[in-house]
Amino acid sequence: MKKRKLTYREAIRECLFEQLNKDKKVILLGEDIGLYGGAHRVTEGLLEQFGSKRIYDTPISELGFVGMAVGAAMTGLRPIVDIQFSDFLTLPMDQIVNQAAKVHYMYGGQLSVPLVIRTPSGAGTGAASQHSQSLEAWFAHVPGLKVVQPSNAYDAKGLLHEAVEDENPVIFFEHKLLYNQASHVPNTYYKIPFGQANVLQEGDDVTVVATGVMVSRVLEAAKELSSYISVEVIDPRTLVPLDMATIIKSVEKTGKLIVVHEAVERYGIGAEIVSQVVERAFDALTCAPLRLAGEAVPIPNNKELERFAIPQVGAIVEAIKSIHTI
Amino acid sequence: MKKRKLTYREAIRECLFEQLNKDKKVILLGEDIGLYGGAHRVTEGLLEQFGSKRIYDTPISELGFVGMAVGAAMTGLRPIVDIQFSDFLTLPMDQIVNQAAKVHYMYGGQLSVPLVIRTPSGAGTGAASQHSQSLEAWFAHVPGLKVVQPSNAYDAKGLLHEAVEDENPVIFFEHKLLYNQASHVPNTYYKIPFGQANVLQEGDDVTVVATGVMVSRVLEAAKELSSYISVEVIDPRTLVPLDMATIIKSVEKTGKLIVVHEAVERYGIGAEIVSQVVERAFDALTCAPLRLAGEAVPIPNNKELERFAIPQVGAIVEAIKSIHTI
Amino acid sequence: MDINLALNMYEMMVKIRAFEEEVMRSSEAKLFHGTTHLYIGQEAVATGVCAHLSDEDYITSTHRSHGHAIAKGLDVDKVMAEIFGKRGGSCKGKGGSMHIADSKRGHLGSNGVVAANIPIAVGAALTLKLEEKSNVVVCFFGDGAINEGAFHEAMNLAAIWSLPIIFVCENNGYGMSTKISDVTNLEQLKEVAKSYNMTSYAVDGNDLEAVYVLSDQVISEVREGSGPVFIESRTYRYAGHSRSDQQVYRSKDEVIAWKDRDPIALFEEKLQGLGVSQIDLLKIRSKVKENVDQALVFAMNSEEPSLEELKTDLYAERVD
Amino acid sequence: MDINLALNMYEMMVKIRAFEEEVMRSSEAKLFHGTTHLYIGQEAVATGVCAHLSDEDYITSTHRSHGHAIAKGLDVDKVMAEIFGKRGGSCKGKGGSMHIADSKRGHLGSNGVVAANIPIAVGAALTLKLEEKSNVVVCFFGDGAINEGAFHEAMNLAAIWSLPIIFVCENNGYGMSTKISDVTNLEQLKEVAKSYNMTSYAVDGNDLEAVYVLSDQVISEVREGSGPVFIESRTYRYAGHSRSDQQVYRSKDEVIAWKDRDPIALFEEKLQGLGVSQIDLLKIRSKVKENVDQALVFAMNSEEPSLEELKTDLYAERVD
Ligand SMILES: Cc1ncc(C[n+]2csc(CCOP(=O)(O)OP(=O)(O)O)c2C)c(N)n1
Ligand SMILES: Cc1ncc(C[n+]2csc(CCOP(=O)(O)OP(=O)(O)O)c2C)c(N)n1
Ligand SMILES: [Mg+2]
Ligand SMILES: [Mg+2]
Repeated sequence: MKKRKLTYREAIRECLFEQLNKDKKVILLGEDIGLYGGAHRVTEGLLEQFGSKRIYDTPISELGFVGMAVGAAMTGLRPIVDIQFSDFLTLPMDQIVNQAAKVHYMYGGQLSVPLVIRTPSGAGTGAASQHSQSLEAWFAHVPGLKVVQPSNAYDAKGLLHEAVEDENPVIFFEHKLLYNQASHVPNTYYKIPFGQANVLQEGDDVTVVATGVMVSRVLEAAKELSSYISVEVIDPRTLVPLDMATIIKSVEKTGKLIVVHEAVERYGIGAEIVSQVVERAFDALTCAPLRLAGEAVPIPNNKELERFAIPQVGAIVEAIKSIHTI
Repeated sequence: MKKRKLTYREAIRECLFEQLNKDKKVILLGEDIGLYGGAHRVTEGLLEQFGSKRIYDTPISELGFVGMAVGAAMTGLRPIVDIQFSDFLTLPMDQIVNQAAKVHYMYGGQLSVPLVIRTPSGAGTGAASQHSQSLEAWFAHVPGLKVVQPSNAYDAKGLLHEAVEDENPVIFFEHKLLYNQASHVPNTYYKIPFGQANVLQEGDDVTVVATGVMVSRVLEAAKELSSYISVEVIDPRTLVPLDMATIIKSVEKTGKLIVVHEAVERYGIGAEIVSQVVERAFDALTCAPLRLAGEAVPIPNNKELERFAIPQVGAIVEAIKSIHTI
Repeated sequence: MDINLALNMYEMMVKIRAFEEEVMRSSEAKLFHGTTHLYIGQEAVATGVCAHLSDEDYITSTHRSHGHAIAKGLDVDKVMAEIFGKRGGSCKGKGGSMHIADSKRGHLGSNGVVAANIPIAVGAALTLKLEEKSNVVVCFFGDGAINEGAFHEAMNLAAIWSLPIIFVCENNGYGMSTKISDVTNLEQLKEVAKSYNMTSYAVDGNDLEAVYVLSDQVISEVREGSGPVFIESRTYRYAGHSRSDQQVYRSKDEVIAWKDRDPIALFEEKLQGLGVSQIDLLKIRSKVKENVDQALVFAMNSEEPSLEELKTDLYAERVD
Repeated sequence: MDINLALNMYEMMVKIRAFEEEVMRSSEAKLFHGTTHLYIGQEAVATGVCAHLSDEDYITSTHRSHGHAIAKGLDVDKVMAEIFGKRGGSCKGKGGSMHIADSKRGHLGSNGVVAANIPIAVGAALTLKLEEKSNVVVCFFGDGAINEGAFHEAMNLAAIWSLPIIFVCENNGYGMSTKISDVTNLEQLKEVAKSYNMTSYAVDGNDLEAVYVLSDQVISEVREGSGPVFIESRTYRYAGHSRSDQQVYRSKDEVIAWKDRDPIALFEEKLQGLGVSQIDLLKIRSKVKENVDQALVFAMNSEEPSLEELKTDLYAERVD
């Protein structure tokens, strides 16, 4: 039996289709998501299928329509918002952080905000500093939000179903470089629970935790080294909630940890993972954990500089080798 | 000779006065900073002294006037912006992160943004979830910004002078609970360089790194324990640049590290400090470092819950005791 | 105007006034933690507008929240207890003065971020429209909010999608210390609605009857699908902006002139014209005074939340 | 209109057109990394406005940046090299197509965030006003930007402080795929200025002379202290929004109808009326073609930045 493959883009679209079909409360809001099919072609065809009462092409008013989505969610709808580039989350930040994240708590549990914000992050397209950032650490720092970062098509569909059915605001970080990556995706409805890391490859020598587009790069690096280093590769899938148990179990086995992410290393999510491992499995560590992540610079347009700003397979190989020989 | 004391508020005001006096390019922009003297009375008297060409009472348009300040800075002025509560940094986030932080880099070094954003963070006033956050980790994660967090009046004046004379965007986090705290402040002009941590108390047993209002709480805790635990207390003063050398030197002596901050622990600044110490001084550590920081909840209004959300002296004492006995 | 309705609205105004005066006293006596923004002087606006709303209609409100909450039907006990940060408060003491909500009364929350409640209100109106309800949303905000981008984006969204919402701008002349005329070139704030081709009105916000009559017409039209409407309601706050305000930015004379047009006093005159006696008014005032006294007692006696409650209500569970 | 001036402006328009056509070819041939937003069809706007500006006047620009940059006097070599991400680019290859600036030419930068350049432009105008200069700022943005809060906040700030700035809204009918008429209720975009009591005009953005004449008047007035002015310039982009656009949202007929009113062709007719020969025009076009060919060669030959440059230009040093 041949397994059906879908691209990451198609997997997300299929999930949106299934949700729109299943629950009348689900609506989509965003710029150019109708006829145009979204800046990254994810929502193609949905307007035609579900009509303009479910799919809203918005003005360029991120603060306004995210705020609307918060209000709609508080009153019973389940909006899914599309922000064309995650860099533009800077604009609706107040509605995400001071409103969506806090409504349930600050009003004493009376109201809730079942809202998903889908947005692509990451570099690699030459769009430079204002269209290439990875800002997930900000949202992971904010109580009341959940933060999801699918690294492949299968996860994207299952995690997005979970996100849409969650009663809380979820920031769902897609990655531009993944949209065309295909993998097996069941054509049935399924959910992947939040807070369950994915052990993509088991190994005994080094634990590598990676997120987003870095997951496939780490797998590639691990493959390259497979003849003499046995790498365990873990994708947390969700940053909030974060499945530390799986990571710690792995480090207790390997004694060595590397965290790889695309976002800037300084004050990035790797620091939290390293800190928790150190706090909870200090004695298991046989050497200092390592972080490999984005350089502390805006993403430049030049292709080589852009590549150089972000961990590539070669650097990951080197990092694994270096920690393995300690 | 008696040393002159000023409150943190007065020290900041004195610095603003000195800068306005010294450099015609310096202007102040913010809501109610003129006649009203600012929401926290920091700018009292400055409009009367410098007039409305230097001190601008703005409309409630944080994105607009921060953006203006960016443009003014790019063309030769040195604006100092007042944001009434740091929670409202959510609104001008785009101008801070996508513009101010990136202008110098993305335009290849031609233009610069000598801009200071002064804003009070922190809880303790019963103003609840939308007026009590500590969001410094976000800005510390963004290349191109500098991030300052003065913990006393002396530092506030010296660091603010440095900030205003810096050629780059600086986010200057004041703390509401410190405004009335007085300490010695010279009445002459002086600067404190960025990236120089302050060792407030030397000690041999435990290194405690603390920021903002936590510095005085840690000192109090250290005093309480002074008969049998010798605590070294370090205030980094600036998160970007971050003086890791001083922290690492201390940990090499004590072997034990606690980081205390008010902001939410999860994905907070403590994680970066712990990670860097682990990466650079793993062998010096005699036990796992500890973080003591804000709970992952919005700040509630109720006074006891609010206190409970944030490290207090008692909890700091316990943390030091517990790491000391490992 | 129906006399019972008039008396009910009178009661509402004096209830808000008495409540706020009690909050002011309690604040000065430091009986609770945190700042407050009092609605004294503006009572006719919330009263005249909310008189037309049911529990199935929504409002969103601002930092100056107590009047809106009470006018929308919230129990004064629960509002006072919330200001006191007590478990018996409408938000279990987590919200405090600036964050009052009551989902059972259609109150979607007051908000500490100027203008942030405006897009939220528009979103609620989208829900109503999608569900083909004849309910409406009323969004209260101050003159200062019209300079926030959130206001403009939300106005436009409501307008282009013709949503059932009434924007009520309470123009009390100032945002904190800042004269609205210093921060806008508009002659009348209601003109801002033109950019959205939205119907707009200005009304004397100290004249309860005028507010009531205009809201009656506007809210019925919006219920019938007219699309959004903007109302500028001109009024004044008597107290300082918040607890710490020294009021250097306005003259005593200005305050006195407005107090001469006190919304409650003006309406008392009207009621007397309708034959209501001083005694009847006094009865209402003492009843209300009792309510507020009770609210204070309720708030003071209400339990403190337990420390475990710090971590509850962070994430919602789905219930289908 | 002076004939030399007219010929200069003609040259500018055809230069922008030829440049953009070269960028389109290079993009299709994948000669550079990243997307682009072409200005073809809108050339008369930047040309007619910038004709009145000196290097001491400022502009800020958008994602659709090349035309503004060239009209403001940037060297085509440097603009092309920047699009190619090369060290010889105006921003050393760090900015790319959406981030072009030249401090020596008063170009404060094009911007990838819709409307973000508007408050920045207003800030530059504050500097000019404080320094009592007679220079002005021109802020270019699209129709889509008027729905961003940043636009409204910035308009208001410029208006209340009467700053020397001209807001040039290039209404090309669409923000990406979104018809402006679907996302605003304004009949004419210029009416949005009324909310700020700001003078505003609409002009045929395909008629270079009309743009030139209106800008002449407006910019002189602003130099003399009139305060800000808003110009809606109606025009059309021929190419897709960006490289990946399939243009499903508009009809071929619509595109053809606009091409019938091509700004360059219209101006050629005017020039011929003024006695300029086909040969003269051809000469200009070939000169320009050469410039652009050279720019391409320059860009292709320009060095790649060294990897060390990844970390330079992050923080500025103070120089007094
Ligand atoms: C975004 C934001 N900026 C600033 C503040 C601080 N602040 C609180 S109320 C207020 C003035 C609001 O004025 P207005 O909207 O007229 O309401 P009023 O207080 O007059 O009722 C300000 C500046 C805030 N809460 N939110
Ligand atoms: C804040 C923001 N939201 C969305 C985008 C994506 N985007 C880029 S250009 C564009 C359309 C802009 O339309 P308009 O302002 O009319 O300019 P035009 O492209 O027509 O020149 C959009 C939505 C962006 N760059 N910035
Ligand atoms: Mg007001
Ligand atoms: Mg357009």
